[in-house]
Amino acid sequence: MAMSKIGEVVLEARGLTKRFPGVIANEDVSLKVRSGEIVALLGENGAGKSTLVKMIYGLYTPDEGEIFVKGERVKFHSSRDAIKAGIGMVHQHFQLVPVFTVAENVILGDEPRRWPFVNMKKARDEVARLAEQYGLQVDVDAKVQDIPVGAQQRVEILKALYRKADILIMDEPTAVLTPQETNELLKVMRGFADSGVAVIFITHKLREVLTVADTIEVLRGGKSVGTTTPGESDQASLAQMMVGRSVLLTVDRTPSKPGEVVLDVAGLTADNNIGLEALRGINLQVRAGEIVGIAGVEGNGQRELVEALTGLRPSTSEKFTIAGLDAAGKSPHDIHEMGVGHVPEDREKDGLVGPYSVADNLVLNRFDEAEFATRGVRNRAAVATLARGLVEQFDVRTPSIETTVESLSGGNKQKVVIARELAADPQLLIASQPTRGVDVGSIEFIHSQIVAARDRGAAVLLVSAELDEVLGLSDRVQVMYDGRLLAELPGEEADRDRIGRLMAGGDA
Amino acid sequence: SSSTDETATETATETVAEETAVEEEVVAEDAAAAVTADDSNCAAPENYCIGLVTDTGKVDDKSFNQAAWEGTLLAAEKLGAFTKYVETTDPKDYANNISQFATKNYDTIVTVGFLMAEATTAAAAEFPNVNFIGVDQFQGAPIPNVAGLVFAEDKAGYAAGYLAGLMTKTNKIGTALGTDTVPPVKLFGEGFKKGALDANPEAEVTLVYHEPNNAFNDPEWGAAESRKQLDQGADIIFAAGGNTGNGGLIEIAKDPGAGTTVFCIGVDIDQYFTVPQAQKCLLTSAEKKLVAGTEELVLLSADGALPSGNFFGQTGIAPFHDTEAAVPADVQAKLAEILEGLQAGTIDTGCPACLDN
Amino acid sequence: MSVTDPSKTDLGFSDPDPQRGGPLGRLPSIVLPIASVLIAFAVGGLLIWLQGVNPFYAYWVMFSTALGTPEGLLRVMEKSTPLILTGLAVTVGLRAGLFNIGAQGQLLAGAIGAAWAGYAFTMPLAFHIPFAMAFGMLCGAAWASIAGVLRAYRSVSEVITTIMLNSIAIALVDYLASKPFKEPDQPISRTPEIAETAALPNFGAIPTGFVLAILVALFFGWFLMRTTSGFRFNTVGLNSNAARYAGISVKRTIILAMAVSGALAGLGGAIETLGVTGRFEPAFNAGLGFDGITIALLARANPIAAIPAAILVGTLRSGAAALQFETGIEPEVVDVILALTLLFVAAPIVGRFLFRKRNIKTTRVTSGWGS
Amino acid sequence: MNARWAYILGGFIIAGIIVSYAMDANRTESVLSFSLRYAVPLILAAMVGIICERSGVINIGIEGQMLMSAFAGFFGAALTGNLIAGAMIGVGTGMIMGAFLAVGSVTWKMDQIIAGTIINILATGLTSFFYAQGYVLPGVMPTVAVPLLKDIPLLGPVLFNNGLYTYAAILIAVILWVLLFKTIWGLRTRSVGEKPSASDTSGINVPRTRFINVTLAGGIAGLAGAYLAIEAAGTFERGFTAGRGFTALAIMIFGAWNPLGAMFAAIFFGLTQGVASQLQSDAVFEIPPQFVNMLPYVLTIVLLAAVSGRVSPPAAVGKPYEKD
Ligand SMILES: Nc1ncnc2c1ncn2[C@@H]1O[C@H](COP(=O)(O)OP(=O)(O)OP(=O)(O)O)[C@@H](O)[C@H]1O
Ligand SMILES: Nc1ncnc2c1ncn2[C@@H]1O[C@H](COP(=O)(O)OP(=O)(O)OP(=O)(O)O)[C@@H](O)[C@H]1O
Ligand SMILES: [Mg+2]
Ligand SMILES: [Mg+2]
Repeated sequence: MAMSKIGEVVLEARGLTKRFPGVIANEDVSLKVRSGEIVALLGENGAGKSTLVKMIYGLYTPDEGEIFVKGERVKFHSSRDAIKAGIGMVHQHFQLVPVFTVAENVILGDEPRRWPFVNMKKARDEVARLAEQYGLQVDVDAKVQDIPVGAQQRVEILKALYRKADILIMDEPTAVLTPQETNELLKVMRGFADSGVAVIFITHKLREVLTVADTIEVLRGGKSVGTTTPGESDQASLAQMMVGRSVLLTVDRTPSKPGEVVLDVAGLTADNNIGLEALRGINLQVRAGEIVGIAGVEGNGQRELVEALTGLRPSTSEKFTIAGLDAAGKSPHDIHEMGVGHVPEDREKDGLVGPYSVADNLVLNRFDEAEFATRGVRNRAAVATLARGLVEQFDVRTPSIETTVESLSGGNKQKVVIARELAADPQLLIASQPTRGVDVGSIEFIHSQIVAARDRGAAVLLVSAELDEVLGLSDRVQVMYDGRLLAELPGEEADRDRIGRLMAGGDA
Repeated sequence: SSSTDETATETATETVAEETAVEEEVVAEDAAAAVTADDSNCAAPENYCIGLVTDTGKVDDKSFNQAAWEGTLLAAEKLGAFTKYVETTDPKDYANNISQFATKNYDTIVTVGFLMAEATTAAAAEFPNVNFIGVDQFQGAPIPNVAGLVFAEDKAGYAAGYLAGLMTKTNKIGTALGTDTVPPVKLFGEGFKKGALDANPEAEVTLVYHEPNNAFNDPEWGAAESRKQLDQGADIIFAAGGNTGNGGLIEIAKDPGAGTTVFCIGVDIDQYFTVPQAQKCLLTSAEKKLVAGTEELVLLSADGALPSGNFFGQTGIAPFHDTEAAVPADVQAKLAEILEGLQAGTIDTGCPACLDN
Repeated sequence: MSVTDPSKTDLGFSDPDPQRGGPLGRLPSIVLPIASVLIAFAVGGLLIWLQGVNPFYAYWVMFSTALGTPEGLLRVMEKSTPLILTGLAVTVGLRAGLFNIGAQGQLLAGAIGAAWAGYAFTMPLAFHIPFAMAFGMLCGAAWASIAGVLRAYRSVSEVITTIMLNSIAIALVDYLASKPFKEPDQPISRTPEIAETAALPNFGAIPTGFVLAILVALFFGWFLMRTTSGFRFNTVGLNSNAARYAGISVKRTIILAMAVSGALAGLGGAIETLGVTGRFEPAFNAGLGFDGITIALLARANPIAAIPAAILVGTLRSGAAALQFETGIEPEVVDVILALTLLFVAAPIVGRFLFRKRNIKTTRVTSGWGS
Repeated sequence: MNARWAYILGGFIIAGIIVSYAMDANRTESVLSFSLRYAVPLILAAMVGIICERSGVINIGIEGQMLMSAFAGFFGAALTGNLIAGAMIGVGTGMIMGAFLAVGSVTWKMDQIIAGTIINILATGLTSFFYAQGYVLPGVMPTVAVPLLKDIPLLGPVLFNNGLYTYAAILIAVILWVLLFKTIWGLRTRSVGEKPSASDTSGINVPRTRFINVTLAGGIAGLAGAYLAIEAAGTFERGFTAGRGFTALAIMIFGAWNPLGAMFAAIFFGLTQGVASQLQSDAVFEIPPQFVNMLPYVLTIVLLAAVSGRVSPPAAVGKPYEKD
């Protein structure tokens, strides 16, 4: 890319090592970033990417190694020091206060003041001006909890810009963005670099890396495994570097053989959390042996749809049957009993009980079934047997089935959820963002498992903001916009442009 | 924090709590040289030992536990006896606390509070050689080795109420009382009301009881309630209910009219000494002469003349102290007459029938 | 075993080194509380010494009278019984993410309920005891359920409602004992004595109630670890969102947990009435519910650990009277010792000192306002 | 509490007060004075809860903090012979108790409810153990009437003729509201209580913020204790805080963690107490006093059930902050 603008080395890490109880998260990792350069950090889940940048941002103290900023050796005691040194960071998990407004979030920690008061007017003006300048559209007075994730991501970036960062770290900023939003963000990022900012960019999406990065650093198991550039590499070679073996990047699947209608919904309506109509009459059918994908920008009712279908949210409908049985008004427990598996979009919050063992999480919704309990007493041996089998089958990387699930990496947590839902051999699988934040190796695996479930005759409803995922897996695709399902396209014919337009609310 | 010092015992005859400001002493043993040194050999005839078990609460509660202990100390000094106390923290320990003394061959055991009546009776049966004095414990069928020290609280209340009825200028008389589920409190309250109305049929007397939770240990409520009634025109308030009432007394004493136009009345013992902050407004206290009664019974017991059954202690009202000048002579005269009538039993206080409403 | 052992993971004692395996790895969970108790006693001893009394003598008096004589043992057992049960009541709530401050009110409800069932009916012993006990539990459960239902359906914090319900319960039982249930012809507010057929007998020298309380604690240890219902409690307590997604009815679980918690406190009250006091008398049950909070926290919400914790509290409270009798030290010293024990068990200081490790993970027992 | 409900309820109460004032001015004034007076320690204690919880720390030890400070304040005043010195000793003791909670919950990352419970037990034990009788306050704090304002009908005698503590309580509530919602300290404090990791990454020192706030809040608990001993009761007695620290927590929640909301909630609670005792003294109905006395508690539960479900505590409250 535009190599010409790249200047001096502004950030250098030498031989950084960081150990956590039982893991070496980083071992002798070195990194150089120049002004105007975008360095992409690649690596599997748990490779140590976040740890590396957290040390640079002063959140962790390295056990060994040194960090230099603009040629000077620095020792940060907190992020405050890093901010002072001109480093900004956009975090993998949003670091925003949900009940604060956008402006309040941006200025937090560096408030314009009219002592001792916060000069709120100045704050709002300043944030609005910044947003304008960098083309990051936000409503400064909206509460962060009320705005879509894409906008929250922009707030995160504004926070860093507001602090005048000339070294900007972005940890998986695109994980929750739609394709359009991602493209916008990549452009903004390029703009930063062109104006002299040094950018460290972490992502699992190889396409993005190849589009925007100047230099690519790959980590594996906490160690540097090499540096390359987009010119010298392609998706396959990068994936190989990360995982240490070759990875299938497209889903390998045969044409579907749809059977009986399993999920049959007509005229489904439901409200969102603040009482506004979120589903405006959904008509949807999913047959056994097919994958129906729902594409759409997040916040158009996907969450409510999935919750209504799984009994978690009250809804009204003209028709709502699962395998011919009436499912309207049933509890989540009843719906599960009807043979429905559900992969919730937020695995940490909704899908898992952190302090429970892997084994218990693997039976979280089946613990009281006859197989795992007799007259109300749990059969722990049966649970253990199942867990051992699933850990093996789904390649969950865990020290043991007794390990608490909160200590696993994101990808492995996701595998636990997928394993649990597929192990019950569901008639209908509802999978919401099944590969969010998961590395390429695990994505490959999860995708193959979903296809395998389809091939065993399960009806699959796939909801994803990841267009590649929807297109790659689905036999039929529907686009969700503003509480409605717009058009139905057979998987093969669906093309990105057309779907992109539909997602944005345009005509097909 | 027992309050047992030689100096205290000497002067405690009238001033129940004078000695309370004295340094704390760890062990509740009387240090006077004349008395038995310890309780290791209470069985010996020359060693006289007196034990006291408090009701839940402390021996320095400025109330009945303390008064009973003062009386015991006075008697012990006269007898050259050894004495100590145990404080009950859980009512279920009554029996055990009593038997700690009994098994050590104490000669007389004072148990304080009507809740301990049953435990006392049971212990009396188990230890027939020990004499028991049950303070505030009404005896149904007399037991040879138990004397119940009881008081007609309604009479003390009546007298105090009568005085209030004569003294009020606003014809409004208030009260801030502990909970009415404790009979002595109710007797004081109802007697007070009857007395006030008998003296002054025009008067308005309000009875306000604290909720049972923390009834005797909420001085802030006592203060706030008293203040409220003062604001509503009451000029004499009967604050009766342990620390709750004491809070009321202290609050009333803060009033600019305290001692001239506004008065307070204490309860149980002469609160001129137990709540010195209230001296300014304290007209009198509706007294049950616990100290004297306990002392007398302990002495009788040591004399081998324990009066089994009920022993009626004196009730009455405490001296006016600082407010003497504010009480006209005719009021004082009338009051003396009433006290005589009460003593003679010619005055109907409406109680104990009053307990039933 | 495979299934999460809650005492090991979320609610165990501070474990100085989670990586360390084998029998030594579990050692600290026993060593730590014992060390904590000892240090608390040492500090308490200082207090005693400052009052001019030999602390060794003081403790010897305390323990020899509490544990060294048959009557002392009996009293310790009697005192520990309601404490085990209120400790369990608070524990069960904590496990389901509820902070039940209302064990006191629930215990009172159970105590007066059992008293009424005990005196107002005549029936054979084989029925009367279970009936009175069950009725007491029901009263406790019903009283707690008010808080449970309000929490489940109206999102009212159970912390507030149980505080308020305590005050209401105290006033209510006071009314009942002084008016409708009052024993006639005597001045004290109390119910008549329960029928002989309702009185809990002793197992030789051991009170039936004590045995019962221990069995109940063991049962709840098993219940929370091994049963499906216990699993529901734990799941709702640890992550109510995930519980909902997994098909557990959170509302139902909350109400059930609160009712069970109340029933346990109610049982504590019932045993007090049927086994110790023989009637209901308002003053006789003071403070038991609040000690339950201390015990649950000392036991780190582990039902089985509630047994030794309650016995410790019971022993100290029981020995306090002898302490004062023999040495003049005031019984409040027990509160100081308890507070210090709790401090040393919960704070990482003792562990750090004992195991010379900096990274002691302190564990959380409670979950904020249960939301 | 839901704002609409608060307005409706407030409207009813004000209407009731006006009607009652028209019927009997003196009685209304005295009941309202009672309410305010009863509310003072509750307001102060609720502010302690609000500061701590807004910073992410549960303070269930307010009761113990008040008791300890009341003890120190009372004996401080009695021994120094100076009421102001006593109050300052009380506040200082409160801050020490606050620091204790801060060390436990912030530095040691202990379970916060355990840390608070320890304070409560310790305070009960120590103040009882070292209690001594026979000490008397050296005097009485003056009542300060605000010129002019005190002559407003109804409001004047109730609001503008009080002791210093009462003005302090109201002032602290108002100032705390401004501090929390308008100042830099407030913004940072709230962020620490809602999402400490966001504060941390914004360069705010989470443990330090929590430590300082919890310690300072202890000072307010100290003021509440000093008020109880030095002004309200004029004495110290064992356990005489009588559960007010717990009631204050309920009031804090009732007031939706908002200082002004909590102040009104406390006054409302005081009002129910005042009305309850007035019903008794007027003896208009033949209800057993126990039932009248239940009124404040029952009413609080009923009202919360009617209006709740809209407020939630600061998101991070109760959770020790660990960098992840
Ligand atoms: N605070 C912590 N305590 C203990 N272990 C940690 C901590 N943070 C990270 N680790 C471990 O360190 C390793 C590296 O984690 P890190 O978060 O850096 O991975 P990552 O490359 O960012 O992964 P992902 O792609 O999932 O974000 C993992 O094994 C992780 O479990
Ligand atoms: N809290 C709850 N949430 C959801 N479902 C529940 C809950 N409690 C019980 N159930 C379900 O209700 C049915 C009957 O309830 P019951 O209390 O008898 O269950 P149980 O006996 O504890 O469990 P099991 O059915 O495993 O023996 C069961 O199907 C059980 O799974
Ligand atoms: Mg990461
Ligand atoms: Mg069953």
